[in-house]
Amino acid sequence: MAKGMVVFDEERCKGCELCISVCPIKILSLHETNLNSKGYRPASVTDPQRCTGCGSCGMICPDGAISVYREEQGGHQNEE
Amino acid sequence: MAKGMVVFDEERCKGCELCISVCPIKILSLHETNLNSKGYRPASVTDPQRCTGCGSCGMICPDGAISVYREEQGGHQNEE
Amino acid sequence: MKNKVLMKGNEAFAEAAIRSGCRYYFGYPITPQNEITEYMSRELEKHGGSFVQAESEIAAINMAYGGAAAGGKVFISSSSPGIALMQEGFSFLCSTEIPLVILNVSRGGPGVGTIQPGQADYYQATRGGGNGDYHLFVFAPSSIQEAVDMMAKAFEIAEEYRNPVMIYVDGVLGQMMEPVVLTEPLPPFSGEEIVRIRPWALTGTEGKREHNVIKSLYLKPEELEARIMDMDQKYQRARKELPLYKTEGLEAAEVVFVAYGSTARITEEAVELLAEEGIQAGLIRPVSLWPFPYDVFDQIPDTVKVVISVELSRGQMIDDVRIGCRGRFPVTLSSRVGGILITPPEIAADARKALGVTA
Amino acid sequence: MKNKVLMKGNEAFAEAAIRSGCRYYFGYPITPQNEITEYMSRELEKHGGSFVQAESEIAAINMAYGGAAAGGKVFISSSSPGIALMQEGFSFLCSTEIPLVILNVSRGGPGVGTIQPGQADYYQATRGGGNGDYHLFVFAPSSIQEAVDMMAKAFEIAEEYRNPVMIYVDGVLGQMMEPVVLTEPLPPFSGEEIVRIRPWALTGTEGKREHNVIKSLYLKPEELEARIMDMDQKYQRARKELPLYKTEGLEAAEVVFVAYGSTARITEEAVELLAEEGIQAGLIRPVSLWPFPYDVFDQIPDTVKVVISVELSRGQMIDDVRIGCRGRFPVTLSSRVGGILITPPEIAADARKALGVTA
Amino acid sequence: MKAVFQYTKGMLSEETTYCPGCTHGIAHRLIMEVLDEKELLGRTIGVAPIGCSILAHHYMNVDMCESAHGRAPAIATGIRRVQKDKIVFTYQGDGDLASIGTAEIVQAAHRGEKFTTFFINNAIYGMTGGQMAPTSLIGQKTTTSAEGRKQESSGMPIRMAELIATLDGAVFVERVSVDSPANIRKAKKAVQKAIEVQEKRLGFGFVEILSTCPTNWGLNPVKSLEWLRENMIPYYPLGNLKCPGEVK
Amino acid sequence: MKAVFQYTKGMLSEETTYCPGCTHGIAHRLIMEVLDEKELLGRTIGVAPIGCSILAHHYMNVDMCESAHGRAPAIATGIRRVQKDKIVFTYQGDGDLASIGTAEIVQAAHRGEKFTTFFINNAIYGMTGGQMAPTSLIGQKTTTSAEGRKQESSGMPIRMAELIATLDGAVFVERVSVDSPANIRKAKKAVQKAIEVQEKRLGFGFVEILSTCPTNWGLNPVKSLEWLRENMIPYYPLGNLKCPGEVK
Amino acid sequence: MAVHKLIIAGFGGQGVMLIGQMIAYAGMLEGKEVTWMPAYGPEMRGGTANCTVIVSDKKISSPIVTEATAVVVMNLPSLHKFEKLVKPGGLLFINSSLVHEDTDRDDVEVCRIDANEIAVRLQNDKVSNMVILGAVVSKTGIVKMESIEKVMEKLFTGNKSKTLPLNKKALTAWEA
Amino acid sequence: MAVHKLIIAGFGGQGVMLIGQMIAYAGMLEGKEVTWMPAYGPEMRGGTANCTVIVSDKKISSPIVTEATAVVVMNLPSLHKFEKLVKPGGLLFINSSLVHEDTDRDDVEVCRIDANEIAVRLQNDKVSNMVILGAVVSKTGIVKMESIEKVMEKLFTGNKSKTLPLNKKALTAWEA
Ligand SMILES: Cc1ncc(C[n+]2csc(CCOP(=O)(O)OP(=O)(O)O)c2C)c(N)n1
Ligand SMILES: Cc1ncc(C[n+]2csc(CCOP(=O)(O)OP(=O)(O)O)c2C)c(N)n1
Ligand code: SF4
Ligand code: SF4
Ligand code: SF4
Ligand code: SF4
Ligand code: SF4
Ligand code: SF4
Ligand SMILES: [Mg+2]
Ligand SMILES: [Mg+2]
Repeated sequence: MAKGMVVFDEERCKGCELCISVCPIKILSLHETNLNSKGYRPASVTDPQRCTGCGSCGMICPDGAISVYREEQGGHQNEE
Repeated sequence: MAKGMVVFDEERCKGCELCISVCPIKILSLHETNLNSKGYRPASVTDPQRCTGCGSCGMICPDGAISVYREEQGGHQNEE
Repeated sequence: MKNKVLMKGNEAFAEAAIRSGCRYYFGYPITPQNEITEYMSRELEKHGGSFVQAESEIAAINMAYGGAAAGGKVFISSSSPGIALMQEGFSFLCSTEIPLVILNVSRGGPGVGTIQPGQADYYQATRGGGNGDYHLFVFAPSSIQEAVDMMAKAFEIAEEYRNPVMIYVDGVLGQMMEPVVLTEPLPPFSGEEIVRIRPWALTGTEGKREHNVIKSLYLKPEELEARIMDMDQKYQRARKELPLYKTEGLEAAEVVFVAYGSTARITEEAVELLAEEGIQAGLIRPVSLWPFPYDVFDQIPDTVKVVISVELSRGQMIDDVRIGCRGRFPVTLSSRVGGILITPPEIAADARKALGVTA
Repeated sequence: MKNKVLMKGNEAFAEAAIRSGCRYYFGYPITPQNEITEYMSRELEKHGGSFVQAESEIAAINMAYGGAAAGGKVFISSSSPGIALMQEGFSFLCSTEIPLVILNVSRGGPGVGTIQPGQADYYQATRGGGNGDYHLFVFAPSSIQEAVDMMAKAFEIAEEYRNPVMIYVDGVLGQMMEPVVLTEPLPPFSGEEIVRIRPWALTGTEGKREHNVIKSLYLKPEELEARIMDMDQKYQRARKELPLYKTEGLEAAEVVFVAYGSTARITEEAVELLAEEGIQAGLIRPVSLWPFPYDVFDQIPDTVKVVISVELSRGQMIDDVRIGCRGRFPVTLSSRVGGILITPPEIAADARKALGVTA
Repeated sequence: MKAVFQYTKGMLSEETTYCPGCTHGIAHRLIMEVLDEKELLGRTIGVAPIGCSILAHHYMNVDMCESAHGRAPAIATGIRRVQKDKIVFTYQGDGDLASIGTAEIVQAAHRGEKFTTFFINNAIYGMTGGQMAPTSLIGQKTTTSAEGRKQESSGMPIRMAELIATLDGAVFVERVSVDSPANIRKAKKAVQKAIEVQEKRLGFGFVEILSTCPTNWGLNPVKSLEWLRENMIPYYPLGNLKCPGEVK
Repeated sequence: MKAVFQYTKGMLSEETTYCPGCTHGIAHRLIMEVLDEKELLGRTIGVAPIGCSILAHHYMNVDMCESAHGRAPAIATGIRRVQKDKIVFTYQGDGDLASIGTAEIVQAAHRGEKFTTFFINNAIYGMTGGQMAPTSLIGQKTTTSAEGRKQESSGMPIRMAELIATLDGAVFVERVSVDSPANIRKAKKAVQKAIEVQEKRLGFGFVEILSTCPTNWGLNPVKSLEWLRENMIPYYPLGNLKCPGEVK
Repeated sequence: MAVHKLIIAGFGGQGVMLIGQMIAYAGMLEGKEVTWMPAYGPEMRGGTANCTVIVSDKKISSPIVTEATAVVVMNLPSLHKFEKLVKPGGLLFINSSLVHEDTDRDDVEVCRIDANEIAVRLQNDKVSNMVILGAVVSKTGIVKMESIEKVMEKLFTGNKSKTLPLNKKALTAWEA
Repeated sequence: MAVHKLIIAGFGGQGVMLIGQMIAYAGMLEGKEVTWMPAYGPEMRGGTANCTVIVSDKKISSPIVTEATAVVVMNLPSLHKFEKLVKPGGLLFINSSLVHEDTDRDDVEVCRIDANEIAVRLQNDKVSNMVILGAVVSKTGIVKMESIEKVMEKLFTGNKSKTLPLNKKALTAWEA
């Protein structure tokens, strides 16, 4: 099971790709086809299993479109 | 003969006593009785013979009331 | 007899502001109103208030805006060029509906002008230089007593209408001394009162209400228009409720003077001089300059041959006099400028000239 | 046919200023006039002139004051709140008699307001917020072509009268595009010309003349008064020489509209709409706002039942309309605000209402 | 699973009108996050002047005051005198703070006003469409410096944090950046400290936040972060310039 | 006999309206003397804003421009663009330059405007009757600080020379005093260098001149010089802060 | 018709301003009276943007349009805001790539164009506005197509000249 | 007389403002209507300064004085500027210590007082204004001398109270 999990609020996303650029394991990308109601292609996870829950994507999202969760036990804590 | 000479423009003088305070040999004072037309007691030399022509009084007078002259030859030059 | 004291206008104004509950003053030095700033710097802290010497009049009006937005009872004062720098601020204060009292102890202009009295800030006070549709409420007392009484009233009006009120006097009133009876001191707002009386004030939500926002920007034009129409309604109401004036001897007058502030007092003497010569002169003294008491001009009888605006300016109030007269009478100007006070004989002479009579 | 080009208003104004000989521009960004600042930043140096991005509108007007005092042909532009910050400067420019051209591309207010067009700076333009007796000369063109032609004229008037001239347009004219024929470029002043044409300018004595002083302060009240009276004479002359207006269909009109700038164009269509319904409407378009063309109102025939001031404000020019009408006609307002443009059908509806007819 | 990162309730739910990838959003959030964590939202009053962030009051869940361009520090001074026990901050852009508002910020720092200023330095006038700011870099192309800013006519970019730090009344001064998760974490620390300085009434606090303006820089959001890193940080060094002993 | 000291013809013959012993007169003279010696009087344009020296144009024999309070550096910027080959200076008081005119002086220095500012720091608002200035000393009694300036409410006095020196555009910055013949000579040297910097178009020059205000300090002129020496100089250290290599 | 009044609306970045300007320019080249007037909000991106173009044989007084001979909507909010301004019998152009809703108006001629998809077919996302432009010009006859091509030649110079053929091609792509 | 209108003029530092205020204060204590109005230039020192005092039984409208019942001149420029304002039959007080010129007026009562010399005789330079005050009050009867003394007692308190006897003495010194 994945250590981490990211949840996107697609309606808030503006497709800026900042989250994509900072994900250390490169599992984020803009949705290929979907458009949200503002006309943006929202970001999404391509490989949810590999998410470490490091929080970087949430940290850099300017639009509050990402929530990040992590397994309670174990794993090193990147977020302070 | 005096090494230096000071000439006061009494009408310009405001009796501030700055010249008096800086004369190194203390030969200046306000006139005892005279008043100029603005009502100030102007500064004057009490002992003209001793003036070295150092220029300090002229230098500090805020009202351009003093001209200072000095013998052409000899004497060290305080003014730069 | 109430306790009369002999006070310099400026100090009386400052004390009156404190007695009206003002606890915050932000000011920048400028003659001829420095006594106010100095008085406030000495007195306000004793009353638990604050004085800040601002870095400029722009800072002062914005500090005042902040202080009043946070619920404080704020008073500020300046003089003509200083008031010029506050124009953007006035536009903001009106558009965000912040109550506040402003005093202009005006001097002669334009430019640096003179520290001697002048009344050439009438346009500035009543038409302003800020952008957009807004109005200061402007009152022009003509004695220290009237100014002091008006101070209390000004704070009330500001509060009720949520609009800045300006008291506009000239250097004569600021610098002169007259006996004056000060008003009873009002207590200042307490913290709870602020929250109750000014629920819109920035006091922190304390988790108890939605956040308050003081703003003038509305992205949707329709919303902005609605806001401006609300303000307009308020101004329409003010036009009905606030006009204030004094008249004298309008009945059977041949000539009517219109004068405000200290000039009105001087004009009163001109009226007497003319009476001695058998010329019946009336006087309209607008006390509120905005809203201007246009209706009083309807009281001018048809016997009148000319209406004369007496101003320490080259004719500014005269616009409003013209509007008020609605073409019924010729309107002329009697004026001195440059910091020179007009005298009763000069005014009388101007009246004779306008009437075409010789002394 | 002269060479017509399709240009955005703001860029046409900037180019027109350069063609009128302007070589110095000092500006601070503000919408909706940024294209002017940007155009000048690109173009002026190519013409041997200078552009400075000022730190504020206050700095901009003072840089302009310095540049013009030193003999330069200076043009500046801003929009409503930015103009509010220039009020003290305007008072200085007038009192020191510095020629200069100022453009206000106005937006809706008050406060932050909106970047959409507005005409609520009429008071600001014609009555001002600076201190003292002074006047800007104010012109309100209603097409880009007229604005461009007026630019050259404005520089001439400023020079002749030694007084700042303001061109007052709204965001519509600044932002829209229309074909325009640009004027022939004038050469700028050379150094010698400055000394000849502006002998009062600060060019350095070069040991050849007494020192020049640009100032508004005169210590003796009598001197100051004399100065102000000189200025007053100039303003009286301007009141005779400069009023400018256009009229349409006043004869036999039932209703007369008064409108300036882009609103006048919109009103023209309302006149047509009403004509279709058999209502004869006239239009007075004041082109000079100060001096205001009061006399044209005497041309309004007695057939007229109501005069309507059409403004993108809650009624500012209406004061001058009232003065002009001298009580002969009721005066009402037709307006939209908040950045919304009034439409011909709305104006027509207001006219019907004022006339008491139903569509 | 435990929440590692969630949007702070210091921010209202309204979506911002900022351009995609504009880091104003990050700066907003950091401040609100810190206030929320310190349970200060109910006791805070913010001032946001004209600039892209004029709409900050749509997003920040604290009492807010709109300011004329450049005047926020004067307004905050007024608020502070009346609301003595509140947390007061200003949030200002570089056109606002480093140009038209120079006098107000310098004098508030000089007086040692007890509020905190967050200074969003994006090296450009964002809202008005990309004109040169006092902080624009040499060579940077803007709509009023089409050939790039030149030292000869416009001087060298102004380093506000350094300038403010010379004033005794400014007791906390730090420059941070929001270009990467690591720098965002550091930025948050600075915000925390600045607020602590105010809670302890130690003096004026100033946090300069290097930020992007993809739209007016003409770069996409990701490239903008790179540009900030490669061009701004070398000229505007990150780090603390002043911190009182009372705050660790 | 040879003239050792004579009133410079840079000064007009009109007597000043300054109070007895006010050192504005000395500062005026120094500047005009230097311009005269360099034969620049005919090529100089001065700007004097509101303050006691608003009447400087009555005394200084060069083209002069009156300025609104605080705005002289902006005016000088305008003049400089049009009169490119002239010498331009501003002469400003501390209320003027260090308070209301903060933005204008900081930004002129930031742009590196090629003119010279003479800053008369007398630690008070002279013309308006002795209110506290940003440069008033801690404990100094003024009409708006009856019990003496307090750091808590008004901050520490601002050191403008140091602040201006942090800006790259300001290439010459020096603080001098006119309290004694020796210091007056040093002051003149600084004025000379500052003008030379301008002649060579090297950047912005700033000379802060510590000056007295006997009237509003409530001291006689001689005691005022002492007060300046004993109180101002320790807080406002004299000396050069910046001088370009091109000027010896 | 002697007067054409056009409203073109969409969001920032769709190029609505440009095509409006091109029509105005073309009108001027044909010796007609023209005005172009934009409207946008204070946000740099994502706000709505629209412009008004009038092309007329006689002098134009008001540059605003309360009854349009044609309206072009490039996104949904624009449909809602502007469909009501088409005068009866007028034309309503809808970019059907982005606007899936239908109009309420049944008294106007509706012209749906899959502008974005057509543009993608032309291998350039960015010419969707030119596709629409072509449709508007041919259907309304507001100006001649040759005039638009002339304008294109004046606008797309230097670097941009290589996009000229594609842009010209886009003008007729809507018919296909 | 029901209305006294007084002008007191000199240069800054001579204390003309203070004696004007004292008369106004005294008038108020007597239940009269009073106004005091100053005028000065922008220079801190050495400019001319004057004030106007009106004491009246009835309400005072204008605080300015075009016809003075009495004028006091403390220096030469003031003589030139204000002698013409004394109304015929009025009083003109001249500080003859500083004003050596004579007045042109022959229709007024002139009262010359060697105020500075008298003050020096009283061993305090600074009371010359009080010497004049005494003269003005007794010659004009504008207020009662007791009222002036009462005012002095209210003004010279604390530190200044020790100067009270001297100041009181100065009030009558002009007669000697
Ligand atoms: C008095 C005044 N002048 C100018 C403007 C126009 N204006 C609005 S925001 C702004 C500056 C925006 O730049 P910045 O402060 O850097 O904020 P950003 O948008 O980059 O975040 C300007 C000049 C204004 N609103 N008011
Ligand atoms: C806009 C404006 N605000 C205030 C004033 C009043 N004022 C005149 S001079 C001055 C300051 C004088 O102090 P300073 O600059 O230190 O000069 P000093 O007289 O001490 O030489 C002030 C506040 C003014 N004239 N204009
Ligand atoms: S939490 Fe970390 S690993 Fe998971 S998607 Fe976000 S950045 Fe990538
Ligand atoms: S950072 Fe946020 S707004 Fe940007 S693409 Fe990722 S989720 Fe969307
Ligand atoms: S020149 Fe020197 S010695 Fe002579 S009087 Fe002056 S200060 Fe004294
Ligand atoms: S310094 Fe000058 S003004 Fe002062 S007393 Fe001496 S001569 Fe007179
Ligand atoms: S214009 Fe620049 S600063 Fe403003 S929201 Fe867009 S990206 Fe951000
Ligand atoms: S008030 Fe002070 S600064 Fe002004 S002239 Fe007098 S002593 Fe000099
Ligand atoms: Mg910015
Ligand atoms: Mg000073």
